[in-house]
Amino acid sequence: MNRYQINIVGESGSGLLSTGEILVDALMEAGYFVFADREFPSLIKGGYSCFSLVFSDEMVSSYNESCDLMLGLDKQGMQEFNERIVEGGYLVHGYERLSGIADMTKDLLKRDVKVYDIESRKLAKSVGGNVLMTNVVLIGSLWKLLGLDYGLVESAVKRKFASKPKLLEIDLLALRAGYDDVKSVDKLKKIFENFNESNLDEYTLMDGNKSVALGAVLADCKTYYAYPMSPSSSILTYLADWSPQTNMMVKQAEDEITAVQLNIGSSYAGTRAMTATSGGGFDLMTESLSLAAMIEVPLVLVDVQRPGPATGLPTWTAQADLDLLTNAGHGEYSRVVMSVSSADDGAAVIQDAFNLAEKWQIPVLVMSEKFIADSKKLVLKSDFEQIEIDRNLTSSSEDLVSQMRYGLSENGVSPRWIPASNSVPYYANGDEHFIDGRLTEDAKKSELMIDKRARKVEYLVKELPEPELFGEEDADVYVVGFGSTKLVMDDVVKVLDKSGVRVGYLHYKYLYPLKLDKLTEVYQSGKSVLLVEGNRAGQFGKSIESEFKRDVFASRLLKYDGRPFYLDEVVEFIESNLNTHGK
Amino acid sequence: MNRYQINIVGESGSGLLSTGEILVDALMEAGYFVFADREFPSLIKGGYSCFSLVFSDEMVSSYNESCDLMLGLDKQGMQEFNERIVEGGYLVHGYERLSGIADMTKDLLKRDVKVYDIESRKLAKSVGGNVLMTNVVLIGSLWKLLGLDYGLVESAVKRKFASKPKLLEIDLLALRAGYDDVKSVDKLKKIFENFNESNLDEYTLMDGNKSVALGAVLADCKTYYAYPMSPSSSILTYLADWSPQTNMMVKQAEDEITAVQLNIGSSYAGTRAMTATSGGGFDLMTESLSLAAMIEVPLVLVDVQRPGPATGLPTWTAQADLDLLTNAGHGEYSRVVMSVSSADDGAAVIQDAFNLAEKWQIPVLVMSEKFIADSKKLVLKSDFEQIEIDRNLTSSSEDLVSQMRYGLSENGVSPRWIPASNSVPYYANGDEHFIDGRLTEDAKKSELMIDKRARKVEYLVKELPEPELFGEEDADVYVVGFGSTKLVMDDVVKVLDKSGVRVGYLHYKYLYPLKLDKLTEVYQSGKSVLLVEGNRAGQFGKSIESEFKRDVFASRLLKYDGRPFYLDEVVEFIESNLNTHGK
Amino acid sequence: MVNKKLLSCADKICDLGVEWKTTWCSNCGNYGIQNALNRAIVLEDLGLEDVILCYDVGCNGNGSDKVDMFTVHGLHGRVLPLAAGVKTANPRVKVIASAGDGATMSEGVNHLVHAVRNDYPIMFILHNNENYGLTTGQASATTRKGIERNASPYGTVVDELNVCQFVLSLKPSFVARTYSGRVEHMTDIFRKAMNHNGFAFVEVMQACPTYNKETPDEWYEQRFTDVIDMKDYDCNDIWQARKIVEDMDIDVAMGVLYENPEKTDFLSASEIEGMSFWNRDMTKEVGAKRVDVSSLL
Amino acid sequence: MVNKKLLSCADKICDLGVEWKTTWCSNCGNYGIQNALNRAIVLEDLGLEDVILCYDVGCNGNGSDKVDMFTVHGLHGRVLPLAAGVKTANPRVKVIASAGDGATMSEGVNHLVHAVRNDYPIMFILHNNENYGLTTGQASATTRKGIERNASPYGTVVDELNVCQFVLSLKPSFVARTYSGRVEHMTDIFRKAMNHNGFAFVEVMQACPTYNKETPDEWYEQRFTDVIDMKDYDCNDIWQARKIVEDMDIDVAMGVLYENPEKTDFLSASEIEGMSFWNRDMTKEVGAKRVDVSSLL
Ligand SMILES: Cc1ncc(C[n+]2csc(CCOP(=O)(O)OP(=O)(O)O)c2C)c(N)n1
Ligand SMILES: Cc1ncc(C[n+]2csc(CCOP(=O)(O)OP(=O)(O)O)c2C)c(N)n1
Ligand code: SF4
Ligand code: SF4
Ligand SMILES: [Mg+2]
Ligand SMILES: [Mg+2]
Repeated sequence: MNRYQINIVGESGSGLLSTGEILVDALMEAGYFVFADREFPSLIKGGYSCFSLVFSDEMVSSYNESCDLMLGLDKQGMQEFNERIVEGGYLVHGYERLSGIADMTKDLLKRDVKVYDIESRKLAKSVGGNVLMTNVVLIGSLWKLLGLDYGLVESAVKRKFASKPKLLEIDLLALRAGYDDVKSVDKLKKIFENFNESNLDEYTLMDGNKSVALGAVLADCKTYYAYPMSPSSSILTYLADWSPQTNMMVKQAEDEITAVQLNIGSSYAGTRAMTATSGGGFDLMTESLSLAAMIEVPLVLVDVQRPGPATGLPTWTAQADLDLLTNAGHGEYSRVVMSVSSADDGAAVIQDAFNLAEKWQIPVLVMSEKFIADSKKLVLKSDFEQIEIDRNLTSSSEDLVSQMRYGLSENGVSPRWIPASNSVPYYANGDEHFIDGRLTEDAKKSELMIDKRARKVEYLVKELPEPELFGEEDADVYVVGFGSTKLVMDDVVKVLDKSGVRVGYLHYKYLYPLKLDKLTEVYQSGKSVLLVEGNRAGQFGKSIESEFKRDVFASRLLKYDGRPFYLDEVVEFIESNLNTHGK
Repeated sequence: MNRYQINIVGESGSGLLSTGEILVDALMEAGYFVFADREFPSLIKGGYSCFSLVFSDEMVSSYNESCDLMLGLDKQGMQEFNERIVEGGYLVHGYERLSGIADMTKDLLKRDVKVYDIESRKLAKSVGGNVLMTNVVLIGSLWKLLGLDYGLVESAVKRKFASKPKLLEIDLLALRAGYDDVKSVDKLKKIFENFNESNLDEYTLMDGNKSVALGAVLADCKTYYAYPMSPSSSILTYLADWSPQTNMMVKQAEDEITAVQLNIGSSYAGTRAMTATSGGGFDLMTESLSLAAMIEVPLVLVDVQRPGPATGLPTWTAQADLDLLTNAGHGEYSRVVMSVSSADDGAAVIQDAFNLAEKWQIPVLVMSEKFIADSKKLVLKSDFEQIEIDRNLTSSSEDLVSQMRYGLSENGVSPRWIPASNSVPYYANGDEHFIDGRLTEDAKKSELMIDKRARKVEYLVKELPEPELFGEEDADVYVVGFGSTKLVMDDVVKVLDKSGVRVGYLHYKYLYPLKLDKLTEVYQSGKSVLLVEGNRAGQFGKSIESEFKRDVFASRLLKYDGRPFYLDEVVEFIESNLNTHGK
Repeated sequence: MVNKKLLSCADKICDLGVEWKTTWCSNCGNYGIQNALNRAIVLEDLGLEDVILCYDVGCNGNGSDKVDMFTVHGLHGRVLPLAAGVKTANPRVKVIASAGDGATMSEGVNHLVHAVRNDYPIMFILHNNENYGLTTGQASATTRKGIERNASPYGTVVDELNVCQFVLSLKPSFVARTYSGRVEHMTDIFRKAMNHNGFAFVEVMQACPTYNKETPDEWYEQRFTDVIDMKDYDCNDIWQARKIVEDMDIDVAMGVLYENPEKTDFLSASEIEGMSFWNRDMTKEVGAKRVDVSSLL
Repeated sequence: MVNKKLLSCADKICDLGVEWKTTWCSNCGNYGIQNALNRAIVLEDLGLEDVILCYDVGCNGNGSDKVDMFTVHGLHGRVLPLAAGVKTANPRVKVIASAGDGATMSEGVNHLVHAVRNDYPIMFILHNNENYGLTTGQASATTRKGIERNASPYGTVVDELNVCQFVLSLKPSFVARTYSGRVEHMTDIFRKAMNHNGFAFVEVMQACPTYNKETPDEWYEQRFTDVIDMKDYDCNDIWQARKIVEDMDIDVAMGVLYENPEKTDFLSASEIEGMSFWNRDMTKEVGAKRVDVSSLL
């Protein structure tokens, strides 16, 4: 797997994002697979950001903390991040004053990092541009260093600034000036000689929140109610922007409780509704979760995780809400907890969630993560097709009596019909009730109803698929994980394969209830089974071991510093844990 | 253990409660231990209530669904509940019209139930009383049947109506009329011949919410903030009523989030604060729980449980919020979950909770139950003494620097000083922060702080006592439980002892984190270990088995119909599960 | 889907409870309100397929299963967004929400603020009995200052809120008041509210003989001042409304106190490219045609 | 208690961050507000032991660790009850709470209602930048109708709230308005608010050059109308206040708009048998003397 990582660094708000986007666009045009993510502080401006971009001639979905090449947009960014350049790597920057960076430069030389300082200000001015255009100059210079076709980056810049034709003209001059300014680039060019280009027509670049938003559209979800909260907010933005095409009711509610109540109201009334938030917002929705379970109304909630507690690290990533989602909301009843793994499956997971929620008339809680939400990868367009919709509604009113609505059944599910769609009324009652929804305080009746609602998950689990094994079926070592762990593991499998280590990655999409057959098989293979999980307690590992009633994992890689799993750290973890099982 | 159970039944609001209270008072005066509880619907008036009262010549703390004698205050109540009279038992009622109860009477005769119908209306009128006084007539008749000293019930009635001297006069006449109306009572009288009287001066009758409220006073809690919610509301009522004596700030907040935020504000500022609620209200507080953990402010919350989900059964009981309390509130941090077991230990548990919360600067969540909250038992007055207060505050400002407030320490606890009490400021910051509270987004610093907060519980668990074993140390069978399970188990141990079965009851006061040494010992004895728990999933049992990583319980008695554990069902459960372990 | 066997076994275990009894205290104002609401529904010729009733938790909410209609009984304080969600999904149906003063002015007052602001086209009945009935009579935000209640044994210490003044500060489209002692007046106001195309706010001063001894029906009867009888009263003039609602002690104004015909209701305001949500029935749209997202990729 | 070894090791791992930098966008109105608040505190001669600053979550809240004071930075929307809790425990200290319009008028509007009603003796600064700054510029309840924002790409569709009108409907004791363009005016208003013995509500119209292009400082500068300059303005007259705050477009009234000297603040109102909470310091009372509950058993 040929891969190359560029980190673009600078102060937040310094044009870092558009610089990164232009490069990503141009590299895709060049026929490379790309993966990009951005680290940024919870501030509107100020603080330092780092845009990481990996390109490869295979599908790529992870990155490292360290990069092969760093593009420094300003002094502060470079100073903050320059230690991330690998030995023998490159630094391209436009801080022509060079004052105060002597120490840094010395350090870099020691680590054999080659530094290109571009007179970006001067070059920008020379073509009639201003300070804001130094980034474009730097893109030009970088492109030259990469030794790729100028036309590709030129058209990427054109696409980016198409809406500002006047500026575009100067931008193009600045690009050229940067490009022309770099002369000898042989060494860097060589790196890419064995990178193959691919036809990427079947792919598109996508972040996880967009994938989730598309899932809502594909599920024919008619109403979206949410309150802004990082890192879930862009789902609201996407859906609001699209409303003229989708005719979706997209409503920014006044708070999270309102959002989930609007959702439950619309779902009860008979349409599909979705709401996304993050951990703290989810806390506020938990009483309502319990209501949905009680009146057996389908409820789809998305929790895009960030590190807690409290406000925590709003713009960083985590996988730490699992225990919360599994246990929150008072009372005992059925639910499903699922996780998106990347932009690849976001749309499918959401559609699945809607079908499960309607089929079983339960809350389905979908986890995502800041890392999934914001990172961009190439996805197959064909993965964004509508999956068959299963509403499990009773439409004919013949033979219907009110006592059927919450009637007792083997699997806990009773017929649901749209209120006011016929003349057979029922009570959707948040108080304990019996089969037509009328209040009961009777011991036996109450027990029957609690059983009914709790029983669903016992039947539902039988219909869920086992977790999927990626990589090698007959592996030397197995890794178990969920969510974005899949992103890094997809690359890990390939990388370790090259060093002759066959890795099997068992990916859990359904986190509650748990399917254990495949894992049992894997465990019984006698090979090491490892856990890679983004929280401190190893929540998922614990819930597996608690079901298994034995130790399962030979070792755990737990990370909870707000950063995603880096490729190299997972590779290293696995290498140092080969054959630790039963030996 | 000699015990006798009387059920008083009637429509809610029919004077049932005061009838019960008079009888309880009189029986205590007679020197009997009593236990009383009331089943009632979530309505202000209407619906049927049943007041169960057990008296005994030993400490008693449980009852059965069925009773030895029923006092029927009206037709409806009798019809609803008459099946609860044991074979050979008694029904005393004042429904003199007798119309429409022929079927019932026939049925009762079949079961050898002796019926006394008292012409209560007529008798009441005969002394110048009205319909409302029929209950007093019935009390008189019942008292005669019990064959107890008239003076005892007379003075109980006097105490009850002391504030209404005019009515009292007629009430006393009515009482006498009822008493005199009953002639032959030999059979019933015999039952009590071997009941010994005790001197109860050291005892007082108390319900669990009062005990919890007293705990707050004894802990020198200065502020109580709460929002009314059954079955927690009477804590608010008690504390508000007492405020002239206690000088406590007792504030009914506008909602649960406000209550917990006021609490956190006052606790942060440096005083002690408490808040009680029930499951759904607790859900709403969970985001704030996470804040308290983040800024390391002590937080004491009480959850008086009732069955969910949603509004559920507001006036019934449950032990089903354990998983919720253990996992609610986003983020990973330390907490303690404890449970009150009865009015006996409510005050002590609350004081303990405050000391733990302040010592470790964490949330301490205290569970109670509707059954504990409302049932009345005799408690030792001496159990209501102040326990030493441990605030763990740093008072001297010498050598203090801001960076100490959240400084890293072995056990995760840092010095806490009262804000604005000196000139060494710090930031109590809900965003991730470093040691002086200033925001950080650094990976290493964030990890250190998450570790610091999560580590507390790992140290704290070492200081907690093992669960206490009640009953027989060297038993034939062991039962594990928490909360009100202790109430019934106290009686079960005595009852089974009589049949030669030695029962050991391992009572967990601390439910999270778990202490397992004593349980291991019990488990290794080779005797049956049984679980008695008031929820469907067996939450506590699961959490024990998940820590143990093996099956522990030979059998489980799980109840989740809103009713407390009845004495006879637990006895039967244990009898049918003797020696099931390892065989 | 329903297991007939289990259904019939349940049948045996316990009666199906098709009969019900009302469970309010005698002389509770909720009887009158329920009566008036039923009358209004009948008089407006609305049937089972035309109405969804949404209830909060409180004494009033205990009526949710005592009426032959489709009803939903949500959480304490949350009925307004629940009802707005129902209406949005199915605008064809009249949505009528009810809640107590505890729910409306305390636990869920944020929802009242934004329901008025959004002008959700639903009717809302506030049962204002000036206390928390169902939890045994604690003070609410409308309990007049100084009155003793459960948990305020020495009298409440802060000012009560003036509900109508509050709503009038939020640019409402319809504000009315009535009281539980006059079924006819309530019926009339409810009918007007049902026909209002926006958020129809109706405050009913409700008798609670069990806990509110201070302002029973007779108290309001004595102070009842119908604005319809006031010659110069212009219910489109917000300043007149603001002035008149200030008095909650001497002449308590009743009737439709304010109406703003200019306000655009939420469903109209949310139209997408000229297509109003009023013409949609989103309960039927799900899965009705295949969704193509290629233009969004 | 602090492990010196770990402390110093942390010291090495990462600098202690004693230096800080402000993190607002350039020309953000928060700079001016912070400046004015600092000045007011200094001019009132208040030191470290006299003030506790309470912050909500939002751009403004990001200032919580950029000031040399005791501060607490709570949850989004929840600063008011948090601050009231602080004040109750320690009445000696001035408690100053700050929050954005998103926090105040949406997520936590219930708290505003009841903070006014209870008249908690704290000062409150509402940073009204007419959008959700920190979450990248979504509309708030004060974003004027029709304006485009993140997640309202075709313009908001419902009426904005008039904050002061809202507060005035709640029987407030102190209502003031200023804007972030005039540090002196803000300083002056803040000082008045600090000296008010009750809930001192101050709305600051705050510039947010990044997301709010519609009403920058200049916009308010042009419309600035100080009530102090109006001859007949009586700030004890609620009706004048209600009238004047209605205009948010042409002449935007600033200054102390309303004051009610009759209102009793929460701590005074809560006195127990004549003993005011103002004379208490509950932070010191805990454990100060042995509690005897025998009379309560
Ligand atoms: C989250 C939550 N908090 C508290 C309660 C308890 N509760 C039930 S009804 C009610 C208030 C009743 O007052 P109101 O809304 O005025 O209705 P009323 O009974 O007076 O008609 C409360 C506090 C609850 N069910 N849920
Ligand atoms: C419970 C919860 N919901 C949502 C958020 C996300 N959030 C942070 S600040 C904010 C609103 C910011 O708007 P405002 O209060 O006006 O402050 P500003 O940033 O404009 O100063 C939101 C929605 C959160 N932190 N917590
Ligand atoms: S308590 Fe009051 S509101 Fe509730 S049912 Fe009784 S009279 Fe009606
Ligand atoms: S987004 Fe607006 S409010 Fe936030 S810091 Fe920038 S200018 Fe200030
Ligand atoms: Mg009420
Ligand atoms: Mg704002």
